[in-house]
Amino acid sequence: MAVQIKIGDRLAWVNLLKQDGNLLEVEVDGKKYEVDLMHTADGTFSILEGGHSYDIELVPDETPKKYTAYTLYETHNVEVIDAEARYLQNRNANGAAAAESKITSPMPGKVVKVLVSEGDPVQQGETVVIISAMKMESEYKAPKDGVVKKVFVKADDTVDSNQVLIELE
Amino acid sequence: MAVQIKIGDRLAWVNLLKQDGNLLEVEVDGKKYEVDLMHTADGTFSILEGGHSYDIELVPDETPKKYTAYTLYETHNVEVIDAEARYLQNRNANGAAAAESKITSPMPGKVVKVLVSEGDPVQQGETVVIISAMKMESEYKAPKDGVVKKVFVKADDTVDSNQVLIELE
Amino acid sequence: MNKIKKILIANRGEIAIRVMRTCRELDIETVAIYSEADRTSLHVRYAHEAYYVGKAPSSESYLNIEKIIEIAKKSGADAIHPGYGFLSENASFARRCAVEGIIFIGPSPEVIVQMGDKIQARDAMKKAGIPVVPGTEGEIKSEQEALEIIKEIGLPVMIKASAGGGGKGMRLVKNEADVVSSVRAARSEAKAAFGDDAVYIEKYITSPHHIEFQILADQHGNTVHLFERECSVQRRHQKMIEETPSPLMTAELRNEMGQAAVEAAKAVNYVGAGTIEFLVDNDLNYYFLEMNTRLQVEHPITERVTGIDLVKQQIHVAEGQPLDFAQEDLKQQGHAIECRVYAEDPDNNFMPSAGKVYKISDPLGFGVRTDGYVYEGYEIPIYYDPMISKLIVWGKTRDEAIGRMRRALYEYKITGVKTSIKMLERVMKNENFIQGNYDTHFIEKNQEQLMGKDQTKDPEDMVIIAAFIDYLDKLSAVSTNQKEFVPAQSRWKKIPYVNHF
Amino acid sequence: MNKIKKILIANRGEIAIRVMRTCRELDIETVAIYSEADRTSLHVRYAHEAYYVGKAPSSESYLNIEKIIEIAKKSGADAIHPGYGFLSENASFARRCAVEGIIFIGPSPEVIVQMGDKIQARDAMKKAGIPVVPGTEGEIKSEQEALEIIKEIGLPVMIKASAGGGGKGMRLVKNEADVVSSVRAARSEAKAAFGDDAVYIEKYITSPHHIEFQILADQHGNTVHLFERECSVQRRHQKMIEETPSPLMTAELRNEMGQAAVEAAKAVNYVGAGTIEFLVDNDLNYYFLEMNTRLQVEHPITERVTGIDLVKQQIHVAEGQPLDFAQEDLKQQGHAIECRVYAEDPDNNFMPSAGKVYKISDPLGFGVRTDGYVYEGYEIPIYYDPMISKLIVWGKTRDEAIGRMRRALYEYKITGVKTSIKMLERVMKNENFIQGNYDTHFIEKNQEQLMGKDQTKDPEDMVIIAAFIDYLDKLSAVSTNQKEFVPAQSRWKKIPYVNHF
Repeated sequence: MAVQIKIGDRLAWVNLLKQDGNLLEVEVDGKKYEVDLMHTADGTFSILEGGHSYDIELVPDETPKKYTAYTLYETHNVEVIDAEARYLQNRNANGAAAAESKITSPMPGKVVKVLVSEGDPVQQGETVVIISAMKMESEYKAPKDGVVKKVFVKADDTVDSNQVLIELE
Repeated sequence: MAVQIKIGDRLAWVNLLKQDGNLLEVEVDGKKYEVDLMHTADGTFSILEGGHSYDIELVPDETPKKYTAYTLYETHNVEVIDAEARYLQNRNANGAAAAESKITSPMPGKVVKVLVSEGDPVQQGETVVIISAMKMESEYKAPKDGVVKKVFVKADDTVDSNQVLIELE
Repeated sequence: MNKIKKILIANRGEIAIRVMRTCRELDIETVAIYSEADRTSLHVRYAHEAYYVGKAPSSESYLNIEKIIEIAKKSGADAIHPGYGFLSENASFARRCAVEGIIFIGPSPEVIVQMGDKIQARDAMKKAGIPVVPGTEGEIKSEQEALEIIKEIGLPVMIKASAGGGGKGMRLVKNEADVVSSVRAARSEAKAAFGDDAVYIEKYITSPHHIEFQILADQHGNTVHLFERECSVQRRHQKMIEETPSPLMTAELRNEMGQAAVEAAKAVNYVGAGTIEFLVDNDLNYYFLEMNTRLQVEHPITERVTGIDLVKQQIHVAEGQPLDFAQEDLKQQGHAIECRVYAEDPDNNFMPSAGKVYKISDPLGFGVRTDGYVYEGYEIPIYYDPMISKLIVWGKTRDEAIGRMRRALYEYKITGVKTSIKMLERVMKNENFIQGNYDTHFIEKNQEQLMGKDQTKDPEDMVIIAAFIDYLDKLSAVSTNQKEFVPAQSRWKKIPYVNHF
Repeated sequence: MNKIKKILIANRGEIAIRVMRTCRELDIETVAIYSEADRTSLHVRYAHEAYYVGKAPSSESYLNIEKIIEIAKKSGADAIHPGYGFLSENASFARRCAVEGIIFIGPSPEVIVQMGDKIQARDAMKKAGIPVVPGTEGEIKSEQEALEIIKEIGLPVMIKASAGGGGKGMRLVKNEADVVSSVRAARSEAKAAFGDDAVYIEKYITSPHHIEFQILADQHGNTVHLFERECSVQRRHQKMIEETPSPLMTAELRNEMGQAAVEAAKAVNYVGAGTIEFLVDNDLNYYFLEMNTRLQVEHPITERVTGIDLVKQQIHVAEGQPLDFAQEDLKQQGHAIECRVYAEDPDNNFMPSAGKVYKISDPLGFGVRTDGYVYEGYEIPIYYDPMISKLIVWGKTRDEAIGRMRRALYEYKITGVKTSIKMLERVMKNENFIQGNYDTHFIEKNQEQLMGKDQTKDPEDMVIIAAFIDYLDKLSAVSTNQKEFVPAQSRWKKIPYVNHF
């Protein structure tokens, strides 16, 4: 699963290629790293890469997916930009996107609430379902006016990325 | 809501009489205290009582409702005995003889040697297993005469505290 | 002689804990006071007793003389230690303590008044034969007087508030055209900050060094100095780094200035610990600047090179004990440096950075001392000083001390808030600092290196990987379908065995 | 002369970090090695580089000479620092380093062999004119020989393993009837522990003091001593508390023993840091006991009173630099005490207590140093030494140092595992210790006070209240019906305002 990570002004693609317990093969902007990574739940990371020992502290921001990272002497602002973030970004950019009739989840999460039932008329921009991922709730809105044809999920369901949640007529 | 709390050999009744935020009125064995109590989720307590400042660290045990409490220089074993705990205690009391036939490790360590096999007759005081922890070896002995019913560990096993090692018949 | 059994510490933060430490060593009970913002501050938890003193703003708590006296009497404290700041140089407070029969650990109210007023202090020093910076004999009465004085002593000059301190009510004047407006500005700033608009004029020393002498005097007429502290690394007239010995100092000058400091203290019948601040120019001329009638923030470097616990001496002097050492018993052993760690953003004009401390790793080992008060999870209040701690190192030589400070700064990690640690580290790598070649303009003069981006190759890709794994970890906590990644199970990722390449 | 640029530290725990600290101060890169149990140990996180060395048992990791040499070559380390324990006194390892062209930071393999064998060491010392404890000239061949020797020197005697250390293979014999069985027992224990059953017999000194001298020798024939360390507070032949100066010492005896220590080092052409251990009886007779050809656990107290960084000196000597000070430049300034903090239960026969560290508060402030390695959440491995850290304090006088140690022990909180902190605190309050009146039997002789229940009135009811509130807090988290109690919302109970009585 590849995501983009913003660090300072740089935007990097990162991808997990292989995992064997604490041994990871990770690609950052096309460069492969074999790292031995151990970490605590509260953000202390010990990474060994090519023999070098890195001690990194991640402090979560109020906003999910954002961190302040402390290394040897440096402080970095870090943000994970995943499918959901891009989806939300695009949606914000284009208003309600194209005349899509299917509402899908861009990333795995848990359904908090479904606000419509089959047969309900909806207006463009009306919130139809709320999904929670990583402590953050996102509202998914109708991309166009229409009628709800089918509801595929209910509250407390776990959803995968690209799973269809609701279909409009 | 009153519960009993065991501290060392003492068993005390404690009851919350009043709460106003961090200001509490608490009764311990009939003695009323007005305390200004602040604490963290992970067990650091600052209590002001009659002007005196008490700094107490509570460390939860593996077993729920049990703590090790650290004060100025002292360490206390503390246990909350509520309705549920009393129920379990009564049930265990009936099976007290059975408990005596189990040999358990009081602390984490590594099994050096198991000296008996299932079906072996043993005499009270006979060493049945040797555990090593931090460069020191301890011998665990049979609490009574009997026959080995079951051996739960073998040499080189890592054991936890309170893990059953051997059961006698 | 009056053995002190219980001391109320009328302060908060690191200095409250510093004082309590020595009290514990002397088996003296300690009484803390705390404002609404400080209920969970470490000084409350460290003390034997603790009492609420008022609302968060210091005017309603740590400056509330009546309430503090009331607590002292209620708790049965024999003595009050004022620390630094707050009421430490407040003569009314010292007087109230005397009236109530409580020992004020500091000099007499009269000396506090005399040395607290810069014009009176300057007068006293001139009479004692201590050199002072050329300037007005007292408060200036008019802008016209200012112009005349300046013609006499020459530009540049410094206009200073008579009641001042901490850089407030100060104006540097380089051109005659600016004299009138600068006097007005200084007056109004002084009025706002201290309620007193009296200002005076001093010759401005180019390339000045701020060097101070620690003195200690008992109630029996014995006065000694404990050598100098070099405090020239300052930002916005606030000290940032101090060291002793001063790289500028010679043995002769040390002897001369030390004697001048002792004379200065004797001239006002000083009792207790105090500090005489001097300006020293590049030609090693020195001028009396002011006297601080209390413990200084930077006292630990003097403690380290002399071995004398200054708080213990303050208490002994307050008890009426004579000093148990003479001038010739005192020696400077090795070299000590102090770095002040502030919750501030050095890349953003030293803007204070309040907030919650996430994690702390204190530097430890040989020759390292920290005096601090914040702990993990502590929310730094917005009401008080942004100083988090002081990091003091000692080395046999100045070079060893600088190397040790670099190592200690590497170990020192405070996350959750911005701190000056990175900036301090850059000073320790600055060539001019390493050469001992600096004055009070050090930060401006070395701005480029001190404020610039570090050239260290930083493991940016490793930070990206760490953030990525944390993200996957949290993701798998909400989604059970996440099969690609096995998350950490415990504090340290617990898997049946640890793998190795 | 060979400037060292990268050092592999063939050790773990506090001493690995201790060595790395000095390396950082000298701008030397550090290479850590770690066993399977130590992936998240602090020395791995502190080093510049870290490599896996083998399974958890030390025989497969920290004692694995081949693997360590391989890592040193792979990482390009110029030198290896062995710390103490593990391979620090292993002559084969020192020899392998020399063969591979890696500097071993320690003496030559020949000296390690010679001083590692107690019989050879004793011979060398006798030849150099250093007094030794009366006893056999070498290994005893038979139980009959033992009986004869004992008739000559008189009972009590001590039977000791020739290859011994750490109290293993030692037997005290008070009655002639026990001689034969004790020799056998010592032999079999020595065989098991060291693979060598050679034993010898020494006169047993009643009321012995264990006093050792630190020495330092360069490659150019300069040898100095850095005064004594008093190490008589021991439990089960393991040191617990050390101090310098020794309360037993006189200036004359210090001078005499110091010179003997220097002579002893010179007699074997010693190079590097080493320690000569002596037994001193109540009449101030002293006898050579053994030489440790490495850094000692208790080296920090010597560093504190002399100001000399011993690891830095070890590195400089290994580089071929001459010592930059002579005997007359060295002085003992003030008094230093070290307490060893073990993960053990002093109330239960010092049983080791492994487990996970919950929280740590390090003592800080003037005159306090800790050298440790565990951190919050760290699981102390069951495979290695139970020492968590060393707490070192300094005071101008012995009294001040004891007061400071008490204060530091008050501040030192390590929860989650049992530690010796409480026991150490009792020693600091023990009248005999305070008087400086103790020998190696101190713990047995003062058992009652040291093991007894404390008389301090402890806030038991407050502990009950704390547990009660934690219980209510957790209860309300699982049960929404719990209306009586409003639980804490954040780290510190966050309510709109803090209430005060």
